[in-house]
Amino acid sequence: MNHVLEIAGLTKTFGGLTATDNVSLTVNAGEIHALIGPNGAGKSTLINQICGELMPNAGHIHLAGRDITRLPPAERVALGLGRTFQITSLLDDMTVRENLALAVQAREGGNFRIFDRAANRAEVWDEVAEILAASALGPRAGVTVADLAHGEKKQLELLMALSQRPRLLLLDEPMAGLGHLESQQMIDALLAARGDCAMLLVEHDMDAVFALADRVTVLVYGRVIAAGNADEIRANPAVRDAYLGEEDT
Amino acid sequence: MLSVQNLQAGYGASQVLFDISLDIKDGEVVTLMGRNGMGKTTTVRTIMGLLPPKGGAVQYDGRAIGGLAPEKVARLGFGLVPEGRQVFPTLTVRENLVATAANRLAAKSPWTLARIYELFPRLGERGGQMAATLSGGEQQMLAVGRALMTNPRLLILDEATEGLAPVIRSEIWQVVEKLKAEGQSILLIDKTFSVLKRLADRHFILEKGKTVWTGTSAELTRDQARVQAWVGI
Amino acid sequence: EATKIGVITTLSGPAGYLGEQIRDGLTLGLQATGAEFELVVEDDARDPNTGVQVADRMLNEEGIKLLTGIVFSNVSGAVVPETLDAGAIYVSPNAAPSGLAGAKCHPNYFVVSWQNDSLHEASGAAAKKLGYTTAVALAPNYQAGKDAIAGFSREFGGTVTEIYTGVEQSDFAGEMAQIRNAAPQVVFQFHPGGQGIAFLKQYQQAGLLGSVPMVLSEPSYDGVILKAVGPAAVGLTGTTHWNDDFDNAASKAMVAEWAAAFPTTPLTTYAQQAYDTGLLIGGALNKVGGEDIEALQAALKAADFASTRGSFAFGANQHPVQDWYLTSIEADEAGNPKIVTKEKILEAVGDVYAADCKM
Amino acid sequence: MKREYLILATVFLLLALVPFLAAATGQTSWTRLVGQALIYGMAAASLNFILGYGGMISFGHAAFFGIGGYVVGIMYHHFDAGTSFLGVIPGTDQMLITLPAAVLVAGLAAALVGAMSLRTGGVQFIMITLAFAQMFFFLFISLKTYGGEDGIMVRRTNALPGLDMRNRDTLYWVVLCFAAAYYLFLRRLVQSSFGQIIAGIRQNERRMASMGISTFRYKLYAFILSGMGAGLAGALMVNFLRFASPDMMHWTRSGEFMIMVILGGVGTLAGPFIGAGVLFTVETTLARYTEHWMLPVGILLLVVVLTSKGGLMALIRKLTGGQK
Amino acid sequence: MILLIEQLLNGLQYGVTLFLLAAGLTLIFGIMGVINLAHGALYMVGAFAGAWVSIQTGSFWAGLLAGLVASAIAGVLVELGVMRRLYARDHLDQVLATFALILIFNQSTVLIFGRQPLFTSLPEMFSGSVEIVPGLPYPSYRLFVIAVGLAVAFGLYLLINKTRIGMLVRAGASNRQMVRALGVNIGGLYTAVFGLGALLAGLAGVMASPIMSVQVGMGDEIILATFVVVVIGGVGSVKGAFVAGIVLGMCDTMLRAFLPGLLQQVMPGSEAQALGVGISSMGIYLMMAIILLVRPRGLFAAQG
Ligand SMILES: Nc1ncnc2c1ncn2[C@@H]1O[C@H](COP(=O)(O)OP(=O)(O)OP(=O)(O)O)[C@@H](O)[C@H]1O
Ligand SMILES: Nc1ncnc2c1ncn2[C@@H]1O[C@H](COP(=O)(O)OP(=O)(O)OP(=O)(O)O)[C@@H](O)[C@H]1O
Ligand SMILES: [Mg+2]
Ligand SMILES: [Mg+2]
Repeated sequence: MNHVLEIAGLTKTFGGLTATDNVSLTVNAGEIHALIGPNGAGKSTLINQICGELMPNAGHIHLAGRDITRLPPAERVALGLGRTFQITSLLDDMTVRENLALAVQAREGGNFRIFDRAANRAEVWDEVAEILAASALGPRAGVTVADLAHGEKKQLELLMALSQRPRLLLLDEPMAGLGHLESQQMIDALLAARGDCAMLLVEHDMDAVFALADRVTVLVYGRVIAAGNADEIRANPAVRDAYLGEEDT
Repeated sequence: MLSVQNLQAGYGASQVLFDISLDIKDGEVVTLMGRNGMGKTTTVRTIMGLLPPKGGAVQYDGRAIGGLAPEKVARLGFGLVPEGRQVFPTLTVRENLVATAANRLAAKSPWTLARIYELFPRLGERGGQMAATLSGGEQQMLAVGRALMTNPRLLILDEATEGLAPVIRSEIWQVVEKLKAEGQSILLIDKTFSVLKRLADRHFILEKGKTVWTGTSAELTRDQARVQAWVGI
Repeated sequence: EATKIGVITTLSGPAGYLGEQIRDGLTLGLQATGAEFELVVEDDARDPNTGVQVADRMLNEEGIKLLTGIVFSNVSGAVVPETLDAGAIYVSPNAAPSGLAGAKCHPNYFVVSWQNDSLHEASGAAAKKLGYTTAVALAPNYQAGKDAIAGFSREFGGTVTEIYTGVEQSDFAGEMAQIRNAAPQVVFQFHPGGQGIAFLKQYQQAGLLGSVPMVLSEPSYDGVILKAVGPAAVGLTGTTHWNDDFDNAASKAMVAEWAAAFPTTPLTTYAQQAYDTGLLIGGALNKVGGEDIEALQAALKAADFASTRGSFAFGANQHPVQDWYLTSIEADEAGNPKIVTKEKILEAVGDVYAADCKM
Repeated sequence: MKREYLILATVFLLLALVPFLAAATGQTSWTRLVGQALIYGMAAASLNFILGYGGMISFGHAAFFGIGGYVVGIMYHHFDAGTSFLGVIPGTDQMLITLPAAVLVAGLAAALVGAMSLRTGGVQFIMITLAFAQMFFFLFISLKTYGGEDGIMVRRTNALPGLDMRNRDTLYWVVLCFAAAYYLFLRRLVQSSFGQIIAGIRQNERRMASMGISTFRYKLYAFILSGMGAGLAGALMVNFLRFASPDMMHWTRSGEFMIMVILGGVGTLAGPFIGAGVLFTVETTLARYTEHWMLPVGILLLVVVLTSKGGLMALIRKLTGGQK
Repeated sequence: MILLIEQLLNGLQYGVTLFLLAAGLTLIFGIMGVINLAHGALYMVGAFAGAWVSIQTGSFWAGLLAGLVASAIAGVLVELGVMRRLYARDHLDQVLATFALILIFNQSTVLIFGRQPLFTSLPEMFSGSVEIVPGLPYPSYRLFVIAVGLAVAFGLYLLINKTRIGMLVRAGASNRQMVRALGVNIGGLYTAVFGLGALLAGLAGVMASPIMSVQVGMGDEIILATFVVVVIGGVGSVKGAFVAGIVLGMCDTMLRAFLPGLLQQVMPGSEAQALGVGISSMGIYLMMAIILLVRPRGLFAAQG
């Protein structure tokens, strides 16, 4: 039972379309598990089921041994689930610092207090300062999120997710839209975080996947067609055929 | 066909483009390269009339088109595949393709629904589905198809392969190659340096809102070291 | 020196025409007495807050001691106490909420119009007099509507099928079907303003006008309603405390003055009530010759004026004691409806609340 | 920071002086006008908390305003008649009892409405809150005991120990104190931990949920707090006007609150008060000069929306150079 | 039985009137993303223009034409002068602006036509009644209203779902700039759609004028029910507006007609009456609340 995440027989249909078809996989503690597959294979759908935005038609999800299949999203978070979004999703009118503070505050609790001053919660702001100091975003702390560059937003998303101190982090295409430099920074950030939590990584950037993943699961048309370590997957003809093609990067 | 001189633009008070110059000839494939946030998308938006230029000139066949309304620019023969796809979520795939379809420049073999479905079979399978429920990659194909259906003289692809599976990515590159072979002019923005170098005739590199380097693919190879610093490899 | 009179009335919204009638009737009435006056007219937008705000300014800033004009009882419920507390006088040309008619009556509060209940009792009496024994009674589902049906039933005595309509309803097709189904000898309905217009039009369009007679109380068939409804009103029976064919000098004078001043606007009972209010106030001002509130109060109480309705007196609660008449709506030469007075059906009636008033 | 306190204190002082200024200039009705604007400002500010800070556009806010008012009206009615509500709760005219009761009852009503409405969002939320408000409206219109559509007269303002509440200036100052206290409360509220969470939910509910915030509970709590504020304002209004009627909860009243918020500036603390004040002053002033005052008011509102983004507060900020 | 048929027809007729108004509103409100509180004012403009012209000319049909033209012109002017600047703005700004428009329209009507309601009569052709089943004469004008409503419904269905104009309007609702960047002049399109919505409101106004009271503020009363229809149907869905309009019209009429009778079985007459009507008045709101609790986005919510 050292699986952080265990998914068994997860099935989700939209009308006649089966987006995830009897998917089973596990993520071990401290592991980065990559989920790859062609567009429309059902990766985001799977992530959304794990975090509770979609309800599966069948199957089970266990987080650290607890059945969370029917729990509302907020309770899953309390049990240690964090995520980033495929399309960045932040609080656009607030600054980087405020975004982080809210994330920390959400974790710390005491959120029904109406007579305190959020600005005076030292435990929150100290932690935010710490996080920022350790991150490349430090100098941008006072910038409003709407004015951030794309890569910076992605970085911030990651920081916010990590500040929840999750056991398992769901990452939906963290490299999307990033240039080489930014991708490399993101990879470094993820590698640095890998000690703290397990990750389920959805990504199309194969360089990143192969640099990061301990194990890879390949999803095609909602089904798992292969699973294994990076080399096995790279060598798998079915995967090459359905997904990798003749890489010419 | 298109020439941009010393273009300046920005969002509200903040200026993003300071000095952009580029030009595209008929049948040419050119690229715009640069790290994140250097102003590639902003350049495209300004050319398309989605942002008002603050200075400089945009000329199309010798005619100044800077500051024209976007629909007028588009009608001149610009087909945009925008960053972030921006398909119409409440329309079906088919409707997305036909709603704005046109053949204003009377292309001899215009794009049709059938030809698009042939190019992207996945879209054919999803023809009746709302675009909002497509996967990211499917939406990207739709955005390309939608732009092609306006039969543009200049096709602008802003990060058209973002978020696509490697197979699809190569498919798109094949499509671009095919289009190029047919004589389609294309303005390409992408991250995949090696492909761009192979596909395109000429390149423009942006750094902080300025064009800092211009040249052919051959020159690019020669200047690789400097260029890679700008592009961030 | 001219006495300032504050007129707070509803001039905006669908009911705006009522305020207009009151303002114009009041002006003519006051002019007829030759008193020196100056009207300060302001819209209450049918909102108690606005009404009180206006009253406050009139009473405390402009030093006005005499207010009138309110159309709706929810506005007067807020404005009247305010006025009385300021030691001023309020004379109502229309609204007469029961809350102010009984135990809470006040020496400085006068009503020239009528109290709701008596109005509909007259219709009940008329229906009875015409020999009907079964009726369908319709009114909106709020207090005044319920009072209307209760008042009607009290004097009618026969079997009454009650139908309540929605407060903002304007399509009565369903009710028409119910009436046809119930097949009563007579229909009584109380729907003032726009609702009344819609009801009468639809009554005719449903083919009921020729087959089932209808009795109405005066707010449901005023001149403006009849004008908007057109020939569809011909053949109805109404009850009223005044009509433009009354054979007394005051009424005749008023009709003539109105026709001269507003040739295209019908003269309604709202304007007539306001005209009477004008006569009453003007007469009292002439008698007192100034703004002495106590003297003015006494002069008003005496009700010493020639009312357009013939006989007029105040009861114990300073609400009118008056006669009620049966009218029928007939076609004039052009086929348009006109109201013709038939007979007196109730004589010198006051209201039930007067008994509770200890002044 | 210091400057803000200075401005607040100045404004409070100026407002406190209104009765004297009014008396000195002979414009005594200004006391009532300002008092009314303060009360409406409170109601609008309470709406603004969910609307501007929480992103919940409620079109039924007048219901809570009316319910708060009716609590005062009904308690006075029973006090006056010597009867008791439902045969158990005796009436009273003590403000120290009626106001908390009004706040409580309005809060309960808001809990009920919120629990059902908050399952929807966007336009549907606007309409469903309206629907509940309409139901309350029709309910109160048919309550014969409490005057039906004619409303309840409250012959005497509620008593407050040690004060002569029949003195209109005293009443005004009491209202001013409540308004000031409420302003400070709201100011605290939006800066509190809870206020931050609410602001986060407005900007991105999905993100907040992904951080473990069960947004429904927070929104409901905000909705209840806001309903209580409206109830307080309603209770004060009935004391001020000495009258409660179903008009208080007509849908146009909800609209009016919304107009005040938008006019003043959505998501600002002072905006709703400024909006209420300006709307009242303009309406009252114009109504003195023309029966057709609605036309210029309409044109004025239109000009304000078309020319300023963010209402009067944005305009003020622009004029004073960014500061509040 | 006859009573039931008659009430069903009444419900249908009320339903299509609601639909005429709601169709225009849902087009503007749902598809163009604009909250137009002044839609009721356009209904009033149609009714007043129609009534006035038919009084002057004595012809209902001339009035109908005038009402349509006037409301469409008013709609186009509003779009060009006001709404155009508000598309990119917050919903709340739209609320304030269109509220201001209501004040302006109402008071202008008072200035032009005075405060008194206008009189209109039925067109000669439809002044009689038709015996649908033996013993049930039904006003032919109401049948005419039903027919017009159904025809409009069908026409709109085709326009929205089968034409490119419909697609473009829907596309523009979600991403105006992108539609423009693909070469479509969306400004003109929106003006036309707004005009069409106004025209439909005007049509409803003219159709209602011989039955109801043509008076200032008549639009403010009906606008709430219209919004309810739009929301129940699902914002932006003309089909939804149609279904919701009919359902609501039917329910409203049936509740009013039969609920008091049913209640009378269990309680005394007049109380049953009052309670029955009380419930029916709240009926449409109650229904909306229930429907939204089950389907939070309405019956035929657009995707996305
Ligand atoms: N709400 C929905 N209704 C109908 N179909 C849907 C819905 N959501 C997703 N789908 C379909 O389910 C399939 C899986 O979508 P999903 O977004 O999970 O793909 P993905 O693997 O994340 O792809 P990508 O890599 O392109 O993001 C797609 O074909 C998509 O069209
Ligand atoms: N809508 C906007 N408002 C304000 N600033 C913006 C906006 N869009 C972009 N920017 C800023 O303009 C600059 C240039 O952005 P642009 O999107 O043109 O870059 P890019 O070269 O396309 O980058 P990428 O590779 O990430 O797509 C960035 O600093 C960005 O933060
Ligand atoms: Mg995905
Ligand atoms: Mg870009």
